[in-house]
Amino acid sequence: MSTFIELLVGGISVGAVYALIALGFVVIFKATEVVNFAHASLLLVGGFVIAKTHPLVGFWAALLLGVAGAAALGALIEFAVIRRANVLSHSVLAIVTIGVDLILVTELTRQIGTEVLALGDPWGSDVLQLGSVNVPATRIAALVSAAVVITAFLLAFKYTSWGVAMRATAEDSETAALMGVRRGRVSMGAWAVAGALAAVAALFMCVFPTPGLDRNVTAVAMKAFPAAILGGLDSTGGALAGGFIIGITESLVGGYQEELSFLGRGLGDVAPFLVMIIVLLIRPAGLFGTKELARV
Amino acid sequence: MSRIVTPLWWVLVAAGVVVAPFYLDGIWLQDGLFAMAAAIGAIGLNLLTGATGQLSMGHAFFLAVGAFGYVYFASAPSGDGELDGLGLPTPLAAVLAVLLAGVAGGLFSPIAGRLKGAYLGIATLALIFIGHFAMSNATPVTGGHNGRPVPPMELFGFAFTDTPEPLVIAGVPFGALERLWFLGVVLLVGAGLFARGVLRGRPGRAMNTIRDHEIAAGVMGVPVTRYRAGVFVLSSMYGGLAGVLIALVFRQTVPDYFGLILALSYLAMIIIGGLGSVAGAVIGAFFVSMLPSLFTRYSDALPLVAPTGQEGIGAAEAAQILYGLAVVVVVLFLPGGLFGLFTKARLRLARRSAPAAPVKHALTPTPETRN
Amino acid sequence: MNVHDPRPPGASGLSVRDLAVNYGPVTALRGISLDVPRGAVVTVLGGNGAGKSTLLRAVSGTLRFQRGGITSGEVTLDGVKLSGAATSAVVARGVVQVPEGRRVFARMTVEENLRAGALGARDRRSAAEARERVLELFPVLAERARQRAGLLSGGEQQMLAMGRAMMACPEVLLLDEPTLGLAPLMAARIAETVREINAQGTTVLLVEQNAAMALSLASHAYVLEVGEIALSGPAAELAASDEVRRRYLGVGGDAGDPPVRPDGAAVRRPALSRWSA
Amino acid sequence: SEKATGGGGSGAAASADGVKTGPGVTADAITIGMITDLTGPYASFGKSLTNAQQLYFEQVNQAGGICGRKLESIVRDHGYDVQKAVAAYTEIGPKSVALAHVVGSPMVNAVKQRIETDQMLTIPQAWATHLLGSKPIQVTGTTYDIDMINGVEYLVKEKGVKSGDSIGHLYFEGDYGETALNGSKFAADKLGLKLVEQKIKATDQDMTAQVAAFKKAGVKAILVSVGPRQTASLVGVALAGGMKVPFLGSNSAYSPQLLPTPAGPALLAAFEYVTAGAPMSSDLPAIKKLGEDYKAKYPGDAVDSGVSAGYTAAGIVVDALKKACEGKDLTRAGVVAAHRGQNAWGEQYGGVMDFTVFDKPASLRSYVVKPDKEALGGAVVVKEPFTADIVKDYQVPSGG
Amino acid sequence: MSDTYQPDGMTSVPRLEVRDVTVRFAGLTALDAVGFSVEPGSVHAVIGPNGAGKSTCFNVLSGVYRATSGSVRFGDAELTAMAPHRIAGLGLARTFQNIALSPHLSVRDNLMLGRHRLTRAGFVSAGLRLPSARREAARHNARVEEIAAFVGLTERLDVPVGLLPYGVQKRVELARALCMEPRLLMLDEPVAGMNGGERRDMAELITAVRESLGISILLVEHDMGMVMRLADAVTVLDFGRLIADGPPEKVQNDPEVIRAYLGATSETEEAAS
Ligand SMILES: Nc1ncnc2c1ncn2[C@@H]1O[C@H](COP(=O)(O)OP(=O)(O)OP(=O)(O)O)[C@@H](O)[C@H]1O
Ligand SMILES: Nc1ncnc2c1ncn2[C@@H]1O[C@H](COP(=O)(O)OP(=O)(O)OP(=O)(O)O)[C@@H](O)[C@H]1O
Ligand SMILES: [Mg+2]
Ligand SMILES: [Mg+2]
Repeated sequence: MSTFIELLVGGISVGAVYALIALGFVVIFKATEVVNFAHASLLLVGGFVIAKTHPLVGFWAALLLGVAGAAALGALIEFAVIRRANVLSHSVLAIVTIGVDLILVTELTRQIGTEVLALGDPWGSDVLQLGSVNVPATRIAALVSAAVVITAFLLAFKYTSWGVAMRATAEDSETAALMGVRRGRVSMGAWAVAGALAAVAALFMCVFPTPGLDRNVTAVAMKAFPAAILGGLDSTGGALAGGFIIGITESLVGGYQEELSFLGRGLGDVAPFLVMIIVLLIRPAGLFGTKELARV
Repeated sequence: MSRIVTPLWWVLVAAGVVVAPFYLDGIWLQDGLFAMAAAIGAIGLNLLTGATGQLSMGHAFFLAVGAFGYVYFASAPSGDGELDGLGLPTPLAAVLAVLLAGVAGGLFSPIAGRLKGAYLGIATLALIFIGHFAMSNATPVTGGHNGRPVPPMELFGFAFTDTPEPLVIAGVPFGALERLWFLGVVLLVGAGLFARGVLRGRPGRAMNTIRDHEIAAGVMGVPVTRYRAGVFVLSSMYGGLAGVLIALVFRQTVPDYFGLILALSYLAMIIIGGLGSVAGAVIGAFFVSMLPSLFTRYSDALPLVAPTGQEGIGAAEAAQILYGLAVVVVVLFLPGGLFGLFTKARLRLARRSAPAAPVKHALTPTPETRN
Repeated sequence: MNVHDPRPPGASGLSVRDLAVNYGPVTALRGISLDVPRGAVVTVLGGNGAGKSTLLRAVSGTLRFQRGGITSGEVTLDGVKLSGAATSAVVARGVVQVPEGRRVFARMTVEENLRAGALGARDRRSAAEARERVLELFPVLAERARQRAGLLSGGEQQMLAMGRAMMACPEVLLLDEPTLGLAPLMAARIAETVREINAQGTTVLLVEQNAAMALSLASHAYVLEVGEIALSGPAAELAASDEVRRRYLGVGGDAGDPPVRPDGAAVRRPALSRWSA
Repeated sequence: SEKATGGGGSGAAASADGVKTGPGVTADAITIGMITDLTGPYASFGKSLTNAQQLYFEQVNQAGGICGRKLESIVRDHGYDVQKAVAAYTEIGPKSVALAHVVGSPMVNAVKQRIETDQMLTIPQAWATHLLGSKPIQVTGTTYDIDMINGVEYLVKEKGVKSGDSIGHLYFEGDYGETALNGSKFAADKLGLKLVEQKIKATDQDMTAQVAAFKKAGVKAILVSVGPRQTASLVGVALAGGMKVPFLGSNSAYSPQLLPTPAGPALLAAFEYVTAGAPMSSDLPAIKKLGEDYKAKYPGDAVDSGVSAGYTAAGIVVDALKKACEGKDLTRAGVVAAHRGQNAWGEQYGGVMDFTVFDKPASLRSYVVKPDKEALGGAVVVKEPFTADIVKDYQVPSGG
Repeated sequence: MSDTYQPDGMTSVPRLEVRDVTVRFAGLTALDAVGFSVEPGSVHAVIGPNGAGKSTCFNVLSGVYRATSGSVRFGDAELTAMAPHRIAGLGLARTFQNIALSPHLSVRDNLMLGRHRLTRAGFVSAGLRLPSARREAARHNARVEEIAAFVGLTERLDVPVGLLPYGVQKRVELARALCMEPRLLMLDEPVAGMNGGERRDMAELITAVRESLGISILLVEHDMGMVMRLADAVTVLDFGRLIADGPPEKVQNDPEVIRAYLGATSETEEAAS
């Protein structure tokens, strides 16, 4: 039983990290209806800046720099690419972000080389004892950050005109412009925000219990895709739920690997995707996503 | 004027293709074969993503099904009982492998018929991971992580191998690559013509309308869900055929190869070449699959690219960056892809040579798939 | 009836001078000059593809979204140049357009659409007032406040588009076919609304296919044909013209009349037999 | 064309000095290929290998070359991509007499058939048993399973693990992990231990769930056959969670680059690994000299296990060539035959290898090594090479 | 137009019978027990204020929406449970209130799509270009050209639809529906966005269709002049309920219809004259 709880808690805490990444997808999807496959490179930049600057300026300042750097890169991608490709279908735009990702990840991994970079976080390998369960302090921090950030976004989308402007632009940028929305600012803002979120997510991805930032970090970002889809690509709360579901699934399937071995080895990696497929079969727009509307 | 030029052009291309194996080194033939296989796969993906507007990020899975399907059907079980196989005649095995890929696509049709856009894209991403899981667990079929050797194709007693008897034509030793070259050309031409027929015929129009206006398509009598699933199956079979050819060229299939990178490169191909057309897929496939080898081989002649083993941007990295860049540039500046550029240039040429001739309307073949 | 009767430049109001617009290689407008004095309702008539929407796009600065651009001439508001400014800057100066074809934000609710309209409003209080006025004018929007706009009927969407533009409390309202697809009663209501908005001081540039209605509202009218101004003059004068009546008013078109194409030529239609095969 | 003459084709010819030559050998040069990873996940390892081998060839050339010919190397990067590796083989294979290293067992597998057809002496930089059993392919030192058997016995003899205890094994899917698992399974069975397996993928980063599982099973020691990052996560999480057991890795589970990261202290505290090759800090004269030469030639580059591994492999190829030269047969088959004639090679590098059999590992002896911040290469010897008693009963599965 | 009009092949055009059709969306009844029938070969108009449920009715008839209850019979076939493509197969064709063409395809290809239900070529025969597929394509292409000529699109056949003006696109919509060789043609606001001249042209076209093909036409339109001129029968909806049904003259003077839809007088026209 205590193993189960430990796995559950572990899953929730990893889920928080996935949720942060998934939230980045969601923000961009809401603002531009583009699935951003370049999110991995935003993660990498955020982490890279933190890793390179913390010995010089200390962790918190480095974190700020990382957030700023990733936000700037996000804004740059929007400005240089997404904005200029406005006439194309969103599927094509998604493929463009793959191209962007390819460029950035190639260059960044070259920069990182084969090193494993430490991020200099204050939590180190501290572990909190919750009853019989051990939880790394970094994961508690991730959970708290995810909860705060996601609540903030839920509120922002609902109650500020920024949210309305963003969604209006996403749907029809020409008409949104007629409402006085500065299209560039809104979607650039969204990309910058997504970049900032990615930097925060990168932080939690690269601190204990993982050894540090290296070129393989981007692979983890893949798991945030089922998280985002499962919750519904346009749902902020869905990102959180999706993150948790993926985190817990992965943790349980990994932890009970022995017992599940009749299903084949390495199930932990496919389980998130299987869960996603099942959810999509029942709810094609994810758990909390809005159904695609159609009327003629 | 163009009535004479066009056939002439084709005759030249055909001649080039036939004499190529007599002059090109193995490595070029091999690159060419990889590109042909990629082109077949890309044509299939273009039917799905370009013409029907269904984003798929799992195309590599169907290549794997084709490749391993062929190996399984064609190989005899290994002596130590570790590897299974049916030992069927190789052409039959190839056909069955393609069908198997189609069946795999059909099994996915509850998803493929109902989802679209980003949701379908990411759902198909699951295929990559599920495929990897299956391949590394079904060891008797796939040989597990190491893959297994590919039995060479044998058509009417003619084997596509280096051995046994050295076949020498016009002083050139005809090994596996030289022989496969012609098989690849035949398969590619066949696959291309078939796809063109589909696109220009009744199914193509239905596919385009599903892409542009799903409801209208239904009301006009197109069974949308069934068509979507059908195109997915067809595109899977193209993937399967590409997989068979790749297996034959590799001579050893390895599960790792059929990963996400491969799937994404297929998307890059159809974007770079031009969405929705057969020629676009072929051009894109050659571009993406030849680029890295060109860079590697000519790295010393290229500025900014460091020769293997030296500091700086390596050939592989440069190729990665360039093809990422190509995707971006094409989308931003060449909405019809390289093929669009080509048609535009031809139009301009035609206009120049015959200024009086009425110019046909050229709408760039970029699909507007916002719905 | 004057073919050209430009008002003296520098007058207050919206003024278009020698405007030419291209979409890539296609020229959509050339040599257009027209004036909308402050407080007036001016209408632009014309067949399909004459360039009416293009004209409004040129004013509100949305041509670039359609890959078009102004090649010569300019648009000014109260003597200050508008053309070349970003759309948001044009909105900031109180010029708001109701685009052709409704263009509601289909995935957002009615309420959110109205809020989006208020993004261009200059202060919060006036937005609240505007909202009240809109809901009073189109009660159905209040009933459907939480419905997704994409699910509204065609006419309801048209009302929403109109209401949305009014949320910004515009000084100059550009209307592109506001009665398209509206029931007669509702079309009359829209006409009434335009009149009312105008009475409260809003300047209106109205593009309309329903020429009868448009001419009854406007003080001045222009007729566009293939990108150029073919006729212009006081609305009443144009309404009386036989040419306009025949081409745009749809009156006197009995079933027995030979059908007329937009270019005025009679059509000779081949017969269609039933398909047998 | 060059092609029509069969340029560099397969037929052997005798050159002016009476030495039979084939592809890769001309009157004045011998070309040796390397198919390596310079841009993929094993880039630093690939770089060290390449550097070390080029250093070796340079030294041979300075000493006059082989058979009056200079050694030339031709390097291709596959970035850990199978297709690129196959392309690389197609390109440089016809021009090379041997492959001084190929990184990655999937890559070797992909071209295995051709290596056999071509009789191309090839030194893979991977230690899976699947690579055994092929005449031209020479796996150096032990395979992962032998290391694990030696390691488990070491745990029992020196780390307090007793019969009846459980031990854990964390391993990668694929050749590497599965070869190691074969060894640990055998040893656990022989020594009365219960083995708890956890399989992961190379992309997994966070070992929390695996630690929980090991903890649940109450393991007394953990074997680690994964990548360095996963090792760091595993050891870090376990120690932080109060799990104080010894960790014993395969030689690919460790990299000195981990020491400056937050995982460093945990690794220093509880981790050791088993390897056939002497660490760079060893005081064997040959290794010491290599360290100095390497630092002189590549002052900026880190020294890791790739340096000695590459250097040793280069030595194997060069010695095979030398012996082949003595036999006046520098064809590929001649080189392979010459190579297979040696039964005690490499004393100076700390391990003796027998090349005459090729369905068994060339050596059964392993070092136990542990991380060390100060040492060259980041590791020092804990236990000199030894062979476990139970190894003699072990039937090595080979790839055939 | 009189009610006695008898098209030659009338037997093949069945009656459309809508009975008690109710459509509910979350919290909204778009159609409330609506029933009417369309006599073979007649032009039947459905009018009503915006949001009355006219398009919803079309959507039910064409299978885009599923009725919550009620039945729609076309001859012997019950339509309410059928998928859109099956309904199309019975010979019901429609145009859309908002244009729903493929902008990148040529007019010809858009029209050929209308032939989908009448043609057979599948992936295999189209891909292999079997003689049967080619013959089929040629035969139907000829018919497409005939219909294009009838609608006045001959010169535009090879132009991508997206480049055409709105009014022409509306005609392409009609032509595409005609290409389905329908037995019942449903037109949703065919003249919206057109000026007087263009409206007359379209009205004439609809008359010609009915005269030469003898098919039933169901028409939704806000242009009362046109409705009065073309329709044999008119059904009036308001808030999803049927408020009047009958010949145009009768409906036009129904006080309920005047209150809900027409307004006291058509004041705009008065003002203009
Ligand atoms: N985005 C565009 N790209 C190219 N040409 C365009 C574009 N939009 C309009 N046009 C062309 O410009 C001309 C004027 O179009 P516009 O939409 O302004 O006409 P309109 O008078 O508003 O017609 P309608 O009554 O149909 O709305 C037409 O010939 C049209 O084909
Ligand atoms: N899919 C849907 N979901 C929810 N409500 C819908 C849906 N489709 C239509 N409605 C609602 O049903 C009512 C009837 O709509 P419908 O489109 O049939 O009106 P209409 O009579 O065609 O009006 P118009 O003349 O304005 O086009 C409207 O209030 C609309 O908002
Ligand atoms: Mg217009
Ligand atoms: Mg309607």
